[in-house]
Amino acid sequence: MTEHDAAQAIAADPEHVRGLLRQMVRVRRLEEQCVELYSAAKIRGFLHVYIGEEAVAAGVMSALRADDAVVATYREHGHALLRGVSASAIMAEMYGHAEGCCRGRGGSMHLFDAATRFYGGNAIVAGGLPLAVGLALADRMSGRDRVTVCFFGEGAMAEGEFHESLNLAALWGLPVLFCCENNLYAMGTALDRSESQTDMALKASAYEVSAWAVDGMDVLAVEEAARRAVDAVRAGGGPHFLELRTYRFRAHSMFDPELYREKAEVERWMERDPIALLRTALEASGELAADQWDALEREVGAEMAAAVEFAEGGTLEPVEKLTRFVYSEREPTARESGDRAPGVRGSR
Amino acid sequence: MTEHDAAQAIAADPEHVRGLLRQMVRVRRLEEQCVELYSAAKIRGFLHVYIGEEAVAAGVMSALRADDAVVATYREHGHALLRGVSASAIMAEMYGHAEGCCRGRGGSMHLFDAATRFYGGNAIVAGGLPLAVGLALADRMSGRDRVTVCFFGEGAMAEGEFHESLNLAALWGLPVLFCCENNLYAMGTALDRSESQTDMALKASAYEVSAWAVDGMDVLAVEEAARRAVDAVRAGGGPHFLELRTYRFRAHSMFDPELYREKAEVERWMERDPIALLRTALEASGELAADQWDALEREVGAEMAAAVEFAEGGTLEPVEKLTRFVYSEREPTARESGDRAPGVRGSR
Amino acid sequence: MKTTYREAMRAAIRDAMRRDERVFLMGEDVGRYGGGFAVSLGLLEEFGPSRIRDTPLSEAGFVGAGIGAALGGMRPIVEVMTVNFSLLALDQIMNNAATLLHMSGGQFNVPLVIRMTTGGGRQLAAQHSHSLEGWLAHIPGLRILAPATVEDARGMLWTALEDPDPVLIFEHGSLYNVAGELADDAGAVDIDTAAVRRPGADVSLITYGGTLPTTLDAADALAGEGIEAEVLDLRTLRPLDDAAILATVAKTHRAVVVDEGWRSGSLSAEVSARITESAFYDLDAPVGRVCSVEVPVPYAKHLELATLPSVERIVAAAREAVGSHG
Amino acid sequence: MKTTYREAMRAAIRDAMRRDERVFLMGEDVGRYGGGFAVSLGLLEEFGPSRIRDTPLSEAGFVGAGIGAALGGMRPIVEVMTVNFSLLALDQIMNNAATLLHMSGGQFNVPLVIRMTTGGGRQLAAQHSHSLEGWLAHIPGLRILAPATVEDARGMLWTALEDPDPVLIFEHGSLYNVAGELADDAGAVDIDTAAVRRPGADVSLITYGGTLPTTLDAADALAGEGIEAEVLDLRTLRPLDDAAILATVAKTHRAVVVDEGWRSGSLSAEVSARITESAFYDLDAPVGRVCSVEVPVPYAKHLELATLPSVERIVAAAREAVGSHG
Ligand SMILES: Cc1ncc(C[n+]2csc(CCOP(=O)(O)OP(=O)(O)O)c2C)c(N)n1
Ligand SMILES: Cc1ncc(C[n+]2csc(CCOP(=O)(O)OP(=O)(O)O)c2C)c(N)n1
Ligand SMILES: [Mg+2]
Ligand SMILES: [Mg+2]
Repeated sequence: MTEHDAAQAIAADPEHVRGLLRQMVRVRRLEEQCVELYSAAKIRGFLHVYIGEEAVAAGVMSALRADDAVVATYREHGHALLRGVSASAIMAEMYGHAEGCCRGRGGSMHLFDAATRFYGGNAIVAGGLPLAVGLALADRMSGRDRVTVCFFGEGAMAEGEFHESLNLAALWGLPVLFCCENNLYAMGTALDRSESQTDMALKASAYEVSAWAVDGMDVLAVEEAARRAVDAVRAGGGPHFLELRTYRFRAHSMFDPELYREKAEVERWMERDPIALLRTALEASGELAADQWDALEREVGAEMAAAVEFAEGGTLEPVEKLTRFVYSEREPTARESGDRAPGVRGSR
Repeated sequence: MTEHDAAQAIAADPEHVRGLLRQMVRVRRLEEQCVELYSAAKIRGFLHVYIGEEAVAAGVMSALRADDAVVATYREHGHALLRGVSASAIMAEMYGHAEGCCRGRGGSMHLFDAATRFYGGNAIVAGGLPLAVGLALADRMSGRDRVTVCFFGEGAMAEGEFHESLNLAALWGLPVLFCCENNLYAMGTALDRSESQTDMALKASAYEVSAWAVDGMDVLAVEEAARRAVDAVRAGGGPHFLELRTYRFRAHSMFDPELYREKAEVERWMERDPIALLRTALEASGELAADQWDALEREVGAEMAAAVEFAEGGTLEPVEKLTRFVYSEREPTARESGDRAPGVRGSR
Repeated sequence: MKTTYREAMRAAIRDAMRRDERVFLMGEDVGRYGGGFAVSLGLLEEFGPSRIRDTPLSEAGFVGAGIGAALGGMRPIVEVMTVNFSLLALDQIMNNAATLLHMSGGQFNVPLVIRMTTGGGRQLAAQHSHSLEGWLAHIPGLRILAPATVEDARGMLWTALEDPDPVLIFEHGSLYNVAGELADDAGAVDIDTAAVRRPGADVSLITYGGTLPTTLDAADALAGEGIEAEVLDLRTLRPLDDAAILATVAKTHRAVVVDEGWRSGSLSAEVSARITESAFYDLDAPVGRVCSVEVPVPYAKHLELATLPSVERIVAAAREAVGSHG
Repeated sequence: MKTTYREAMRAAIRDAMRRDERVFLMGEDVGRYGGGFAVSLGLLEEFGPSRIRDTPLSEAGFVGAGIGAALGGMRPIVEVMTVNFSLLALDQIMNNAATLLHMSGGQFNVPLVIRMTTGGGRQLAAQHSHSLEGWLAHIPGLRILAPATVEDARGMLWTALEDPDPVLIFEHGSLYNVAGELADDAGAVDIDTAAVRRPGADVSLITYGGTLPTTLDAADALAGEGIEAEVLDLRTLRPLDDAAILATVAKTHRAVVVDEGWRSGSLSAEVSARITESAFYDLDAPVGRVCSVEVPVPYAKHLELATLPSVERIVAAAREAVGSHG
């Protein structure tokens, strides 16, 4: 978006734009907190942070309806949070506590939430795409106008499961929005060493999917594109694909020595920090006074502090319950009922 | 090819063009024989015939050098024969005899031959493509200017292994010629019910692979395109892709009731029988006298009769040898030698 | 009424489609072609292309889409033409279908049925003759069924569709043409228990699926020698019906497990280990195993026959068990 | 010299690359990143990007390409970052690598080595904690190795590369940082035999890979109670060294198999079945098993610990075996 466009968007609805800023800050603070807690060994396993990419989740989530579905990757704290999973439930999950959104069984890479139709937290690269296709198929067959949004990295596009999913969705005209978070690296592998075709939108359009690329550091641009795409998908326009050009400011995971890229490159991208960009634009428009920003920071800080407190106060799932949820708990009448709420079970 | 082009090609080298006709007739007669033998229960398992598609194998094989490699599918009798595997070895294989090219272990779907670098006979759809990429990688890393040709159906292009293979070959600029035998059906599934993108050459070019489509019923057109592509690949031009537009005149396999297509459609395509087309062109050019055709038919007939006789006279691999070739037979010095001929072992 | 295994399976699918509009069938060539093994022949005409859904060649894609559709409230029956191609979908099966419920702390169950043809015996050679159902029974979160009779072909599907979790049904290719008597009102059957298909007191022959007929033939042959074999059909390979296994062993004190998987790491190893663990002191002989020879299944008929479990090998193993003295 | 398992593995790769120019390493992030588990750190600098070859995320594609390259005369080492992702390549592994030699009647062998990290214990949760090496040992045509010591990490690779057939090497993630003494001239080791890591006469503890250290700890604990356990490291999971298994059982008459796979259908079932088959009358107690609990491995530390084999569970199983009277 040009500065002018941004100024217009801000002028049209400053409250909404401040809301987007807040969403990005929430993700940023949550993850900064996570990194600290990882160092303190409160969080373990793999931890992949999204810092630098917040505009993508903030912009796309803002375009969704409550009954839409979201499928994400192992770098999904931001998606979960902005989809509506509470910071407390996320944090408790990373603590491995029974109060976590998955009762401590999932951890950082496997956040799930039935209430917000958040289908993970999928740690097999590209493994979530077929699920998104299936969720959309269910909507289509049931005559519902819901949209399923699926996030994945540009690295995932080399996988066969990407290919099969795009083809299925396009062939059947299913209501999926594919969101490629192109942060230029898959772990240490730069895009041009993983894809013969480096224009990801072009690659997607070869499946006859409407595709376009967006500046993924500009939350207003992301939101606008997502809204256009979601509307088109919902209206029966078949699957759409967005390439969101972004960058991860931090290492791939907590174990990454970052040998594969130059500091200078990272610094260049940091100049386009999505939070700083939007904050500056709001300030330039006179729509973010110093005390508004301070309040925002304070409120978000309090939210995250409360989340940590909640997680700290959590409890451990009893070891005797280890094998719970390997299979569903079947009500005695299950065989007869047949009309049990499908798909989602409130077995907690 | 226009009639005019065909006439020119024939005039330039009538002997060569009659050779192409002979190759197609050899495949046709071999397979007609197979179908008969299947009905007589001499051949069992799955049998997929290539009748109608002979121009593809004949044209492409003609463009190859003896040290090139070929990877094919389960519909590969023609490819094996025209690559140089004897009709006798193929027939004996289908009889399940020890004299078969795979000692009876492979059958119709798994013809292999080390001498002609014929790497199968692969019955997992798209499963041969990664092998072709690897064979080409070995050539590239060894500084050899060999080409690997890989055949597959248009149905295979929906598989993830297709996608991963095209990307790898293009990314690494490997010497592979991908030959898509687009016969419009994958078993009973028509192309437009299996691919959102029905232009297969376009689909391939999205990987940054040079791709073009050819009339697969015109052996001269196939040969010319293959020669151009093989030359380009050999010269270091990276992978190429040919879409060969063809049609299978018979059922998918011996078990197919052919419910999915109209007789009229089959008949329309049969008017473009590649053998009849070339024969007519040769005759029109005055380069195929009646006695030349008769001789060709007679010679091919004799070859196939000899093959059947060879197979009939074959023997059964002793049951005690059942577990042979699960692992290589290791010479006692194997651990020390290290410089054993790689890849191909003459363990028979 | 007389029916074949194939027809029973088809009747089961038709019945499920009529009963519950959330049910649909999806897979390669299930529609216009009529199914790779003609199981779904005619269903397209009755239910239309949305519910009898032909898919492209994309095993990972459409199995994964089945998981997604199940999460989205449908009751998909996904047909993977044969188990050989299911290797392409194993990531979706093990990493998604089998784990989502647990990973999500009980929030997302996957009410999906996957059907596949399995087994050898038809000269289809190494890439088309795998028997992997016992091997797949290793995976927690799945239920694995192996109908061996027309009743089970008719009855297991509905029960599987009522299961809130993923169920894999394996249909042995050699069974489709087998005919049997089926009650006119045949319907759902339980999928929790093993069944004694032939009572006997001298030795237990434990098997399932495609090797049940062979094992019954072996039992007949043994009867001719005065050995009364009890034949237990496992029916469900995961979870195993331990009680039934231990009951037959408690009765006969001798057991042979028959299974078309390759011997090492086969389901028969698991059954043997369980018997040893729980009934060691009941045993009068070591548990025997009759499996496939450990070789990629060859095309030639005589070699293939030598690979697969046979009446002769079962009889020999049973004799040896009976001849042993504890 | 003191070295870690990771360094020993790296030295083995470096050594192989130097010895034979047909050898190359290919996989996701083996080059610039230095390897998902830092095994190949520094090798790119020495050997360059053609021989230390980063691949896209395409497990089926690059494993299949490794098979093709092996057919083409190379000696590829393919790294699949972890066994969890190998499910995406299983078609290539089972249908191609393991079958080509046989299907082709002995014409085409596949001299390929595939390395993968395996196992749990690092709170990586359900999709990143599988222990599938024992399960994959079901497949004829493959050789499966599980180095558990620095000597084996250093020595198995070269022998595997000399094998004319496909070899899978499983490196347990918890072993990489384990340090041990390695002879300065350490080199190739045999890959045919199991090794007794601790002699003892009272009970045999049979294990491999990541559970070897745990099992040795359990043996120490048992020694404190006066029970002398013999610890057998299988080293090669396919083919199993039956002679070594039977020898230790002949000595102790009691065995417990320890294995991180899920219990049902685990390698331990196979070992148990074989012992029963071949040494039934030697046994003074049923063969015990200590495996992972049959659950997708959970993230929370206490739940994960409860899932995996532990010293306590091994000690308890050994005590039970010793307490039994045959
Ligand atoms: C199938 C599979 N292969 C490998 C991995 C290991 N891995 C985890 S993340 C990752 C990189 C993915 O890159 P991309 O898709 O671009 O997403 P990003 O991490 O950049 O967000 C890799 C190789 C995995 N989790 N799954
Ligand atoms: C992975 C896989 N899935 C399914 C099959 C069953 N099958 C065999 S051939 C075939 C159709 C392939 O069509 P296409 O690639 O167009 O080749 P064609 O048979 O037309 O030559 C199918 C579905 C298989 N062999 N492998
Ligand atoms: Mg990325
Ligand atoms: Mg086709």
